[in-house]
Amino acid sequence: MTLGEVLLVATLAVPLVTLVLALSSGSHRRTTILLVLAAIPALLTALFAESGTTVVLPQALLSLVLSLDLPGRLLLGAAALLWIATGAYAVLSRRGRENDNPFPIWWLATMTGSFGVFIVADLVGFYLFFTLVSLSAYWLVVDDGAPPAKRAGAVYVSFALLSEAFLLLAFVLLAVATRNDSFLIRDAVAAISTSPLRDPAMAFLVLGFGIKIGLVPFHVWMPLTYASASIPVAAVLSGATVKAGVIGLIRFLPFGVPLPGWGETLTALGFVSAFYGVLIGITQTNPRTILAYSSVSQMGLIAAVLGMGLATGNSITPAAAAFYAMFHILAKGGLFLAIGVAQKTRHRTEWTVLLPAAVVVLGFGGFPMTGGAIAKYAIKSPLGDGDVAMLAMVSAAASTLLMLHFLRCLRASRSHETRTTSAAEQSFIWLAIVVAVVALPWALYPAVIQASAHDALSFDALWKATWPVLIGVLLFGVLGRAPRILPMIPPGDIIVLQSWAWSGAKALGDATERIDEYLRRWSIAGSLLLVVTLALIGSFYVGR
Amino acid sequence: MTLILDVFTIAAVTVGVFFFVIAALAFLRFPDGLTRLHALTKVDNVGLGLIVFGLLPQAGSVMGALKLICVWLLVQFSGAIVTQLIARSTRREGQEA
Amino acid sequence: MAIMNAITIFGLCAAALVGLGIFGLIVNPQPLRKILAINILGSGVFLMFGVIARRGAAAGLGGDPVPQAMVITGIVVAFSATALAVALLLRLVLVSGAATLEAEAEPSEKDGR
Amino acid sequence: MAAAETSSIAGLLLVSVLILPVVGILAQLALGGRFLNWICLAVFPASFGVSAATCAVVWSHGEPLIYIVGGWQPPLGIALRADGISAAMMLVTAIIICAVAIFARVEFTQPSGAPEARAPFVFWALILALWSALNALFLGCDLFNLYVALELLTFAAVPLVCLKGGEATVKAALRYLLFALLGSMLYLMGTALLYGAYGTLDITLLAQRVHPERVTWIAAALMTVGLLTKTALFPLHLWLPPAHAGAPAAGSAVLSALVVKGSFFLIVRLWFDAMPGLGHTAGPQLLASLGAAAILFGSVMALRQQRLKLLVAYSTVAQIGYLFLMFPLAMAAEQSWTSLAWTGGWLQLFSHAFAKAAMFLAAGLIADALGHDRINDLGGAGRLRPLTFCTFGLAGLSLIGVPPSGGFVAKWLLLSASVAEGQWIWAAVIVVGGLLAGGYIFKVLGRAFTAGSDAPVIVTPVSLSREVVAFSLAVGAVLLGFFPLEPAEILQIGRPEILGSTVP
Amino acid sequence: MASVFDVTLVCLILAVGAWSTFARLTFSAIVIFIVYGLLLSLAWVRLAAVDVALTEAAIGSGVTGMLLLNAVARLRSTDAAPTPSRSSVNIAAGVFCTLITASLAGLVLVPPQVPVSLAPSVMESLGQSGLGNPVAGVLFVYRSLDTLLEKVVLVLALIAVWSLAPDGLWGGKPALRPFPQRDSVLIFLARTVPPIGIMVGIYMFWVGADEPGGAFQGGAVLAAMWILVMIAGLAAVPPTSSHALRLALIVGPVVFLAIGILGIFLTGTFLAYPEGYAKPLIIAIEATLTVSIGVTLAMHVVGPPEKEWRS
Repeated sequence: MTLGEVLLVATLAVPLVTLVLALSSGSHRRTTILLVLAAIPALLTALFAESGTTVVLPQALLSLVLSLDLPGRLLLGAAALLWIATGAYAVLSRRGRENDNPFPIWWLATMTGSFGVFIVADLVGFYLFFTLVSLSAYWLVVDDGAPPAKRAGAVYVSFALLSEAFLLLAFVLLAVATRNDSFLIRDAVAAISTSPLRDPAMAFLVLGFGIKIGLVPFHVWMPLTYASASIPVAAVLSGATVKAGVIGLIRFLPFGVPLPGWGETLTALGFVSAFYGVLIGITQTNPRTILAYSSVSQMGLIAAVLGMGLATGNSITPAAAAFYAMFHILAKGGLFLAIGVAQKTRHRTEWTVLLPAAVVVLGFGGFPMTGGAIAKYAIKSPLGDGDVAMLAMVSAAASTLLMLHFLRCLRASRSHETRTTSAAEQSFIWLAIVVAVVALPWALYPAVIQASAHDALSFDALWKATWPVLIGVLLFGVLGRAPRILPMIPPGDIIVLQSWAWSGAKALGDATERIDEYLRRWSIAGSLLLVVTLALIGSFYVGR
Repeated sequence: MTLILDVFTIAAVTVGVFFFVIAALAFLRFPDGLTRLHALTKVDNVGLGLIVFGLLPQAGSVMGALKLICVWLLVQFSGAIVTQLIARSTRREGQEA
Repeated sequence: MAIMNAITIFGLCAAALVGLGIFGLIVNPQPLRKILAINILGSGVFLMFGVIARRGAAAGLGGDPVPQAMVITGIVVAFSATALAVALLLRLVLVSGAATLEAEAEPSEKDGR
Repeated sequence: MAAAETSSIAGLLLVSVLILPVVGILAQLALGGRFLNWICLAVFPASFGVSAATCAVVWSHGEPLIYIVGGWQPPLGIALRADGISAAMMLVTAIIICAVAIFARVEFTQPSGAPEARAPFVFWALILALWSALNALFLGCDLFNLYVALELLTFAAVPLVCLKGGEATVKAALRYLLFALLGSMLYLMGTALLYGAYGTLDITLLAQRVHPERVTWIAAALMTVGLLTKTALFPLHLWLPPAHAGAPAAGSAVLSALVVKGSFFLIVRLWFDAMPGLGHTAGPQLLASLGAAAILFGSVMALRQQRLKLLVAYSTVAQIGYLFLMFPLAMAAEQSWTSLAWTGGWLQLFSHAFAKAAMFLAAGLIADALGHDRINDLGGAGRLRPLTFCTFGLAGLSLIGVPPSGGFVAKWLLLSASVAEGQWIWAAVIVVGGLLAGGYIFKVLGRAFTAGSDAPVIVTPVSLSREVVAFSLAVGAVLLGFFPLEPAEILQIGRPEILGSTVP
Repeated sequence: MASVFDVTLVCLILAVGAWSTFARLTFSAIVIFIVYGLLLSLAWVRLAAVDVALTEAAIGSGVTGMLLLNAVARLRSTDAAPTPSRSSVNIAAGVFCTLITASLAGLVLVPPQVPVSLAPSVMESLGQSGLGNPVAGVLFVYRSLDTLLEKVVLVLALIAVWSLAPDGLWGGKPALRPFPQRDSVLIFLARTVPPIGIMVGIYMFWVGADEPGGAFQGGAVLAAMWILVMIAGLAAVPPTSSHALRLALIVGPVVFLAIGILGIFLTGTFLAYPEGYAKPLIIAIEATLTVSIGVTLAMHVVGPPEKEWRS
């Protein structure tokens, strides 16, 4: 067993062991330092295990196949960093607070799922970890049991179950395409691209992962969930667990052979989400909801990148998308922590929070010299340079506008009670994340895209990066003058529309109950019995 | 010889059946419970007696004939007692109603 | 053409009794009448066994003994079913005061345990 | 026949599996209440051992075990036959009944010194009778012998429903009995017609003699509907919810997990063994559409229930629907037992048995602990009895079909079969069923693990040992999840002999 | 051509059956049901199944009739329920029932081409078992497992009936109310008929080996006599916890099972009788079965315990 394989297994084993330890020792009430340490092996795997190491677990463990490839490694590393940071933040903020809900258990379960999704290589394993990360996150969302959290949890779990239903169908189609002989994702994806079942499989894949990353019609759960969950949970949900959908798309879309049909639809969905997220985001005032809509927009951008890659059959799309997603993990998670830290800093020292936040925010717009710039430059090649690239530029401008709006709301929403107990350590975590957001992309760019970083510093690349930001700032200025013109839209926007769907469901339920009461009357049931007998006799005559 | 026995059997059985028909008619015609009961038991016993008597020669063996007679006796016996009981209970119900 | 001999007549009678039994069981609201209907249905089914036995008459026997043995077992089982149903009904009347099968109220709260 | 044609020592296992529980009942009547605990301690392990031994013999030989009772060959005498699926069913039955027995040991013990108490005496007699009837159903090879076993099963299940004697439970028991009797009479009529047409009631002989004609259709329809009333498939489910919700916890666990499956097992015997010709008709499609309706209707009703036990009972109505999806999918394949759907259907049956038994035991514990089982008032009860709600959750995972649980593997196999054969409608129904199941499971767990309006209070303390038993059953359902995702070898033992030669 | 008697008998049976189903009062329905049972035994005689005719008369209409009469007496208070209403559901049910009857009648009218029967194989190997009556042969030799299971069903049904008693009264006396007045006529009947009845019952069991008859029919007659004696008040109703009663209940199945297991040691197969000893063994089984069936049927009629009894 080489070092890589040991690390791979440890990535999952350590969190699970910690989980069992927490369960048995009864100390699962208090959040201990173990939460943070459990994520260390994942970080080490991302750093030291070389790509391509695969481990096949024995039959007793569902014969799972773990393997590490470049996109998986990037996302695993970033997710591990974020889990460590948010873990530390959670430990600090909950120190001493005797909490009833077994928070650490669900935290560790979600962490296992989140790491597992990145490194697993077989169908059943992927579905197992995907379910683990989706369903155990529900308990993190409803952790403090407040009514809005319960409602958000209910919406979250129904969408999670819906996405899993689609994925189950998709994976079965993939398995059937490979005639059930091998369950590896690689072989399944290769087989599906040529088999007649391709279109339904692609449809279910896009639907399933689309719900997970919040593409437009299915995005409603994101604002509700991120607004009502606690800060560390929201950070880790928006950062790491959403990426399960991204890695899913990266792994399951056949990038080898160009698929213009599906590619365009995915791109269209992506850009619709990108712009929709911004349009609704700027009408919000709660900084967390704004960040949620920024996630919808950014995920839409990544979907668009993947769509274009699929359409043109460009093989480096997975790496580019993973690189951008890595940036997004750290940036989005960091900003959520920023909200938490901002609420604790005193008025005088607010600049210690807002300045780094500004750096990260400009990164979203792709301002030169920020992490975001190099990330946007990386995804430039799959996007090509036609009108799609122009759309990407406009979306960069839009997200700059949204993030500046976020900054203003963050500054406005700071509560004035000055609890400074653990503020110092938490702000240290926040600053560490900011450093990572800026430095990491630049450091990893050569290794990921196999091209030197300095041509990203050429004059026209810099200019191409700055003019969208300038437009964004300009728009923000205009908007600042006339805030009244924007309508007030409740968070989760079309969830309000779905309330009539909910009443429809209730009516259906009442009707079912009346039918059941009718069917369970004795004379009706007896007659039905005879009807079934005659129907059976008739059915035997049919199709003989 | 068998002819005479057959004629005898047919005659006895028809008379027996005739008695049953009368009993049935009486049962429908009479007004209240007690008189119906009275008619039924008396006529049925005679009718049954005649039928059994008529069938005696047809019975295969002497044992068969004896069994027939036992059947008749048992019906007589239990019929009478049951009639007593029903009569008593209808009279008692008559008093209570 | 189907021969209308004695056995077939009893077969038709069995079929009719089965229909009558099921109708009585479905339609009659009183549980005791339902138990009665089940007995009539049972006798119809056993009569069908008898007809099949009679048609299988061979080797000097009036009828195939195997279905006849099944009918005897069936009658005893049907009796124990009737006995259990009657006991349940009497218990129901003792407990609820009314002999009806319609579940007006769902199991009430006190049966929540 | 190639099968081990023996009335050998191994064959005696089959007989002892039938006879041991009956000996238990007779001993109970003879010795009375004082020796009740001793009788149970003797009979339950012995029966478990014999069932496990039979299963081991059949699985290791790879051949069905046949025993000719009384020495007379089938057309005249009765044979007992243990093939792959009956061995598996016997093992599952033994495990669940012994687990429920351990669970019920606390509630139904005969207090030493006191005069013979009603509930313990009757409970143990009924459980033993249930066990013997189920084993007779799994081993029986003669349709009339199976009728008597069915009646034994019904007469043991009905009093179990009204063991607690409340008004609603007695009414539920009477409805259950009358409807089941109607079913039995129809089944018996079907047997009569088959005997009239083919001169035998032995399943293996019937398979060779049956050919598609009017008498076969009518007999098959009557027998199938008779068994459907006992399996409570969708339109005929009037008796199941109040009966299974009203029974004591241990009783409803056995009723939902095993009794309902006994009559389903007979339908499979009838369609796959005695009359494989039915596969070429539209019959399987009709059965599967009733199953689909059961899944959708049962799940929606379960979602709307206010009381936990009724929710679990309606969930049974829904989960039974999945079993019937096996018919069109397996019968479409040339050799029905090699198809994915055959293994998927049986795995669904086994995992549902474990999961539902665990769920009903958990529901019983919750009702005992909190004094009520209203779902809306479960707020925060998860903290008080974490292991019980964890059992409920684990069993729920198997019902939803989330890995690693038996339910998931079963759904995966059924989905693969329906996709491979292009019958997409069943795939859609399976997935929607899983969604709705997720709905009502999370409805309960959501309320249990989040703080409710008023903090719930423990009315009567519940011993940890009972919780551990329920938890072990739920773990059993999860362990089934480690089943490989391809047709299982052991479930195919003994199939070709019956169908190998003649598949009309 | 079917004989006139058969046609009239069938019409009579159908008429009485319909009358019993649609009678207004439940009490009259049950009395008519007993008449229906007797007519049915006539039909069985016409179908050349004398054993079954005896069983139908003894158990089908006799003991079941007693059971239903006892029940209707108890339910007298709730008897005034209306007759089935003419709602659309009932009409639909009627149509479906006629369809089912039509399909069954269709099958009856077309008898199978080659008459199929196991009678020859039964008769051919009946000689080994020394029994004369083929039905008894099938019941106790060829399909003995059925009979054993059916006995267990009977005993279990009794346990189920007893389980319906309230907790406190378990093991108490069943509440068969003896005939109220100290009436001489019934006591006279209860003194004179039982000896004859018991003799007839034992005769029926004894002759069952070679002629139509057998354990079930004999047991039913014995049960009837015991109930007659109990109703007349001459004998006390035994408490359900009495040891003697329980032993009598299970002596039949226990002996049957014991002989079955004996078969394993002597001939290697369960429920197989060693050469030459078949008849005595079967007679032993039938003797104990008659007692058990008699006691069980009586206990079924008498019902669950309803009175306190501290032995």
